[in-house]
Amino acid sequence: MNAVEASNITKRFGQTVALNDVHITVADGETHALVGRNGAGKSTLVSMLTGLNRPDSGEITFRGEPAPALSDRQAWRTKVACVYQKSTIIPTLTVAENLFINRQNLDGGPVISWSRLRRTAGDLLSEYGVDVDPNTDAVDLTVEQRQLVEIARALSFGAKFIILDEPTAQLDAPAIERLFERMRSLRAAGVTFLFISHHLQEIFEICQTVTVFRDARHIVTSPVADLSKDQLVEAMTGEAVGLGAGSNRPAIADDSVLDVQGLALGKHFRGIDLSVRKGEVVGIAGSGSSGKVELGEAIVGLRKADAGTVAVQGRTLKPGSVPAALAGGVGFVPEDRHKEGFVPGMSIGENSTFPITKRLGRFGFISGRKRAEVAEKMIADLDIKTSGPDQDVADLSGGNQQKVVMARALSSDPALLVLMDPTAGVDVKSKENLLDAVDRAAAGGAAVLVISDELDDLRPCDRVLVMFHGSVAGEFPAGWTDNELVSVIEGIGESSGE
Amino acid sequence: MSDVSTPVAAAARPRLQVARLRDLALLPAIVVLLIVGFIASPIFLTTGNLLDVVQQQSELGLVVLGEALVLIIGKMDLSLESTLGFAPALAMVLVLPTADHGLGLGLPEWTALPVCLLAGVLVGAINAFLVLRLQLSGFIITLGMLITVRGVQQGLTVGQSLSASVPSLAYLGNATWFGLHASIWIFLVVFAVAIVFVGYFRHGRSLYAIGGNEAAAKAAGIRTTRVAVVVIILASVLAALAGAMMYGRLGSVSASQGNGWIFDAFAAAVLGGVSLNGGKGTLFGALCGVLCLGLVLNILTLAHANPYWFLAIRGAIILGALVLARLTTGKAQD
Amino acid sequence: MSDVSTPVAAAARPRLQVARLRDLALLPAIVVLLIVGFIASPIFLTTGNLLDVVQQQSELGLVVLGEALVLIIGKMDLSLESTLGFAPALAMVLVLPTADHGLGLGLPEWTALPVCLLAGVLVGAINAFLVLRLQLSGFIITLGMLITVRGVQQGLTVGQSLSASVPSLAYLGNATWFGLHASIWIFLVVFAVAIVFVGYFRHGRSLYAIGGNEAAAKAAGIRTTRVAVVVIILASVLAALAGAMMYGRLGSVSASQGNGWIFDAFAAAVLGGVSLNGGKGTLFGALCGVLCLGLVLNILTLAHANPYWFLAIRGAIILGALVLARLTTGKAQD
Amino acid sequence: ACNRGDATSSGDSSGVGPIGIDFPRADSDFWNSYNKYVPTTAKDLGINLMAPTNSQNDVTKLVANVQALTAQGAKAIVMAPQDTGAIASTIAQLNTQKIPVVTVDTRPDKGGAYMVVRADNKAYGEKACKFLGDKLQGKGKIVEFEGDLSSINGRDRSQAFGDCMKQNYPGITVFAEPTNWEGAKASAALQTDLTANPDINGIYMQAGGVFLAPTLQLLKSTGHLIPAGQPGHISIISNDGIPQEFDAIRQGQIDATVSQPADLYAKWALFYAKAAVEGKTFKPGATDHNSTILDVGNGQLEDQLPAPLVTKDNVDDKSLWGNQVAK
Ligand SMILES: Nc1ncnc2c1ncn2[C@@H]1O[C@H](COP(=O)(O)OP(=O)(O)OP(=O)(O)O)[C@@H](O)[C@H]1O
Ligand SMILES: Nc1ncnc2c1ncn2[C@@H]1O[C@H](COP(=O)(O)OP(=O)(O)OP(=O)(O)O)[C@@H](O)[C@H]1O
Ligand SMILES: [Mg+2]
Ligand SMILES: [Mg+2]
Repeated sequence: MNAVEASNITKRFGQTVALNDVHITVADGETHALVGRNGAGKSTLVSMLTGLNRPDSGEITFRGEPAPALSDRQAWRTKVACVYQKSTIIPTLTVAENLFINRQNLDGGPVISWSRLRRTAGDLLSEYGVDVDPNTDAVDLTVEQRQLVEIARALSFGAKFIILDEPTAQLDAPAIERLFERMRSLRAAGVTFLFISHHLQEIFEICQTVTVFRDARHIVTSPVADLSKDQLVEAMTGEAVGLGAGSNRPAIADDSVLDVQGLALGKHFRGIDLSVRKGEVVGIAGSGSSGKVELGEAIVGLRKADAGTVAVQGRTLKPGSVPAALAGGVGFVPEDRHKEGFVPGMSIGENSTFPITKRLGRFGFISGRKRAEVAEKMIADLDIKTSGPDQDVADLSGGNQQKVVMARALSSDPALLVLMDPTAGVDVKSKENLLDAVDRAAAGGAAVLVISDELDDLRPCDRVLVMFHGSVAGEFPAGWTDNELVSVIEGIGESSGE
Repeated sequence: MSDVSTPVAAAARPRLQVARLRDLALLPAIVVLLIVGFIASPIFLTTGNLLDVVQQQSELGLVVLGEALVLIIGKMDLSLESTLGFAPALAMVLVLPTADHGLGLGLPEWTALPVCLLAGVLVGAINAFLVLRLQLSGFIITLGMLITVRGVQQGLTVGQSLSASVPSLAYLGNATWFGLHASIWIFLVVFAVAIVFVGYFRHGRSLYAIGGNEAAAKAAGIRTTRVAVVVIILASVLAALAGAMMYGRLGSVSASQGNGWIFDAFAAAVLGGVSLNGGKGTLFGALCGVLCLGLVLNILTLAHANPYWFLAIRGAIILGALVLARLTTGKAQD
Repeated sequence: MSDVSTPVAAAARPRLQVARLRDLALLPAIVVLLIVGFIASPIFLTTGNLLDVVQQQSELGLVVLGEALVLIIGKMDLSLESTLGFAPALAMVLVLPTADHGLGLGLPEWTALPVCLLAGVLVGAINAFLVLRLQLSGFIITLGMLITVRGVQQGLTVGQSLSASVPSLAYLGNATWFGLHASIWIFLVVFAVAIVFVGYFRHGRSLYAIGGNEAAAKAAGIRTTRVAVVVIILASVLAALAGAMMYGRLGSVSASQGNGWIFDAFAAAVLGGVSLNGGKGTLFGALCGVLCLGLVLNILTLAHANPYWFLAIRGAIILGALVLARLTTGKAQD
Repeated sequence: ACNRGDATSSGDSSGVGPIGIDFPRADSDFWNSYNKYVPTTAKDLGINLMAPTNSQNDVTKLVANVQALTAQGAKAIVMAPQDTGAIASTIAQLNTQKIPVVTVDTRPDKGGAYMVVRADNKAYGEKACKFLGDKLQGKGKIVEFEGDLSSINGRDRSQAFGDCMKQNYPGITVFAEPTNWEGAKASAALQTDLTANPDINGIYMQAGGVFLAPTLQLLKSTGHLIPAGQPGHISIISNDGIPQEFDAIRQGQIDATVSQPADLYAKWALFYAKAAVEGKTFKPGATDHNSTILDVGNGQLEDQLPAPLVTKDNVDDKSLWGNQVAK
């Protein structure tokens, strides 16, 4: 019996064909991976499989029965639960209520008992190791917490078929491991998963079957064991694999670009000293609560540090001022692209050139032609999948949106590039593109700070600092092994640097 | 973006209280008003006067309740102020003879109240159709409806006040139940029911979900369109009911009944913490907002504020209450 | 690039045009209005009449421009309608002798226009402080300011219309430049400058970024607070300028000047495609909205519509224009 | 606000009363004049007048104000309800409390007032119609600025003017323009009408305080402001009787106005309120002040004050209230 079978699915959005006659079959009890590059149509398929959208043509059956009517949400929920790529948390409600949205009356009675709801929510959260107070307003959650709440909610339905659309993109390693344990035990209990991720090692870790989409078409479905990683990447990109070609940057110069001294911010971090030289790529790793993102935000002016200084190219930056940082030669990719990365409703061209509008014309005038030139170059450099610089960023797939954010950071040819989780939600090929861009920037003389717990992001770094509970707990020169890094990230390992 | 290290579950009690503070943001302002009122006039703190205030606010209260519900689902309805006059006026022209400025259709007198409420359903349904089905901007559509509905009333009544007696329509506005005006009972009971409904019932909570994130609410299985239709119609019906009560209290329906009320309705709701962006604020807050506005007016009247500076003082007090609420709760508003 | 399914860059041109369609959404409605107007009266399509319409809309136009800018950055300002009366009234009481209902301070006559504009700066600065610094809800704060500012005008003028002559203040409203009313020139030139500014200039574009996603705008290095302060003050100054022009055109400033205008201002802006949620809509659209409202009124006047049904017809036409714009562009609104 | 326990502020606290008064609005010239006459007149009459309230043209505020005034011990109430229907139950209630009511300017639809003090608004419309009709010799085109269609006074004037025109001067075309008492709306309508009909030769404005300045300004800028007596002059009649209208009459810019007696409104309203407290009664018939008390039905008495037509001939008459206020 198949948990779900979709055949001949086609879906268009205006001129874009998001799915072109694709099919997928997920067998009962398996964990099935769906992979493909950004914009391949994965999330679109998910919206069909969960009844949010109707395919233009095609047929979906669950365990042999035709899919319910689109309006019958209750029926859909009994068939499939889902963690969507786009947040479905309601920011104005508490975490507890979000967990039990539209089923707050836990006992089935007409009246909601809030104390019971809170208790049950607390239990559920601790069961999944989510350290969040159920009474918090969801708007106050961090990206990671929000993701964990979504996962806990989806798993709590007791559905036999669960779809996870890039659940791990914003989780740190221990959280991912907890999620996988959870998934394994649920699978043992007979639950079927459709799992979407751009982290291919995760596919090999927990999935039995994999389906690859490329350019809105179905390419292959195969047992994971029968595919090598290279074959998988080839199926996704349509090209023979040439990935991982090591970088050959020129030697690092001596003059330091970034100098951070005694930087401290509340309970997030304290006493941070750091310097990055011209052409050097430095990674900062750490778990979600290590303070690494806050450090990055303090450096680029998104937060105002309580103490300490940040200097770029010898000039001290005004604390808490992004314009000062940009003027001082900083370019950056913020952690949450939806919140701080781009302005929906505006074009790719405009979004990617905000920091350099001064250069696009005189007296504040912006030459549309120059802007289009710059944007087209960036679209080509970063391989952004779009119809052109005038397309609205809001219409791009998640990974392509991330590339626009990167383009914005690179636009000003910054002396210092600060990247926070730069490859979240980006497909393998695009990840290579982004990391190549980082490489090129470093080769061109920029100092780069990569803040991430994605080991792939950190691999090209000349050295990696690990933060733990607000301080630097270790430093590793290039050539570290995954194990030693991860153990320090989790606060159990020896630091080699100190 | 905030702290990663959120306090753990043990801190639940105090946290809850902070979250609730916003609903109570107006209480300090109300206390200040009560003190000022007491200083301004010995009459102020008498039961009689305070009941007068509640009665005077009862019709606005129902409109505010309707508006607050619509705001919570993330829409808005400006046309409520016109419905307040249109609904009872339509009911009256249908039952009244031409001599009393009616249309002389000879509908039986008892139909007046049902027709009045149906008029509310009608206006609400048109709003819902245009806003939800055609997906037009709620602001501009209901502004257009505000003008149109008032215009239709003016056209139907040829600009006349309708002051003939229609007892069935007037009943709710001038009856006395258990020693209190019926309008006071209706106002408070309807509010209490609504507070409990949106606080403790699944369907009530779905209003917040829709206003907070409509796509997410839909994904959670809430029939967002259906709920929105019901809320928009309900708000119109509440305004129609308020219109009938107003007719009962004042004895006539003028062609400008409700003129300018939408400002007060929004002011009361937003003062009480309901957000124009949807998903936020409580009906208890809205209730406080209504009472607050009523007290301000009552105090200014009792204190015989200079008529020429009356408006300025009133505006300044509203601004002051907002700043006070902001400073006491420390929460930003929207 | 390996994509297959996406349209290639050659398709950029048509895409652009589709995106712009929304700005032109009102053009079909305007065409229909022109045809209807031509049928209603042979005078309608004469230059004289159309220039009349433009002149009559010039003051509203400036207020709409201000409101549209404020809406684009995602805020709103209701108090513009009061500033329209307050600013010129303040200027007049400061320069007029007590016999003309002034304060008799004896300020020189030429200071009237600068004082009027400064009054705009003042109101805007208070709004900006309360909304941006204290982070209070823009809607309710500016509603409070609407009441307060009008109240202060009423208090200062003791409710009187000021009809004394202050030539410097009246100049812009009744002068003629190159054979056309100065107000027409001011209206069109200010709009043209603004359209070019927000369309093609760095600081202008930043308004859309702020309204679209303030956090992202900040992260892109835009000084969001500073820009917002400037826009909010500018809107008030435009309203003050419109007030001075209105004084020049009407020869007096009444205590209720601008009363109810904010509805028209919002209607024009939103009709023209400006979103209440910020970040969306063009000033050209807003301009079309202003002209549309003016044409409706003009046609109804020329056709001598039944005064009692005037309002209803006007409302119905606005609703019709909205539905037409929706159907012709196929775009949902907000 | 520290006048605790002292609701009276003007007049003579040992005088008759206390008498409560509500002002209908504070943003029109006519009512402003009335508002200013009230306290001085009260002093003259020896009335203990409570501080006035203001209902801003909103009947619900008026009702609330009346409740507050009675709670503070008013023995009689003077009001000017602009919505004459919606005040019925309030007046009925005051009657059960034995608090007499004097209404000014408007007559409650259901009666019940101790006395109504007003000038006949229908007469305004008729006077204006007759004056313009005769002036234009029954031919031409007239623009009429109608007040708010939902206000009784505006409607009375519109109806009387319209009916009279239809009956007596069928050769005159009337363009009735709804203005909502807004000068800007009137100006725009007049501009449009003048463009469409350059031969317009008469204007009737229902409130000089609102429409005078915008009309003159527009006529000036379109070259239509031609003094009376010269060819091309547009005959204009106004209602209100404010000083600015008198100036305009003197300069020949407008032809006439009907003087709505703000001073007499204040004087006789307070007079009757005082009489009511003292328990006096009145009968229909002529009065000693050049007016008539009528029984307008159901025993409702109404003192109809004279509303003289003011033209160039009598514009300097000292007894007109418009000549008594400092401009
Ligand atoms: N609502 C929409 N309107 C217009 N185009 C859309 C819409 N949703 C998706 N698309 C387009 O459909 C295509 C498929 O998008 P989809 O989100 O399914 O990609 P994806 O495979 O999930 O990519 P990612 O890995 O980046 O999440 C993209 O080109 C996207 O731009
Ligand atoms: N987690 C929450 N999210 C949203 N609203 C809440 C939450 N907790 C409480 N409330 C609000 O607080 C009000 C009262 O909550 P309270 O916790 O006192 O419920 P209760 O009826 O006392 O429950 P119980 O009797 O089971 O303890 C309700 O109106 C509800 O809307
Ligand atoms: Mg996706
Ligand atoms: Mg409890």
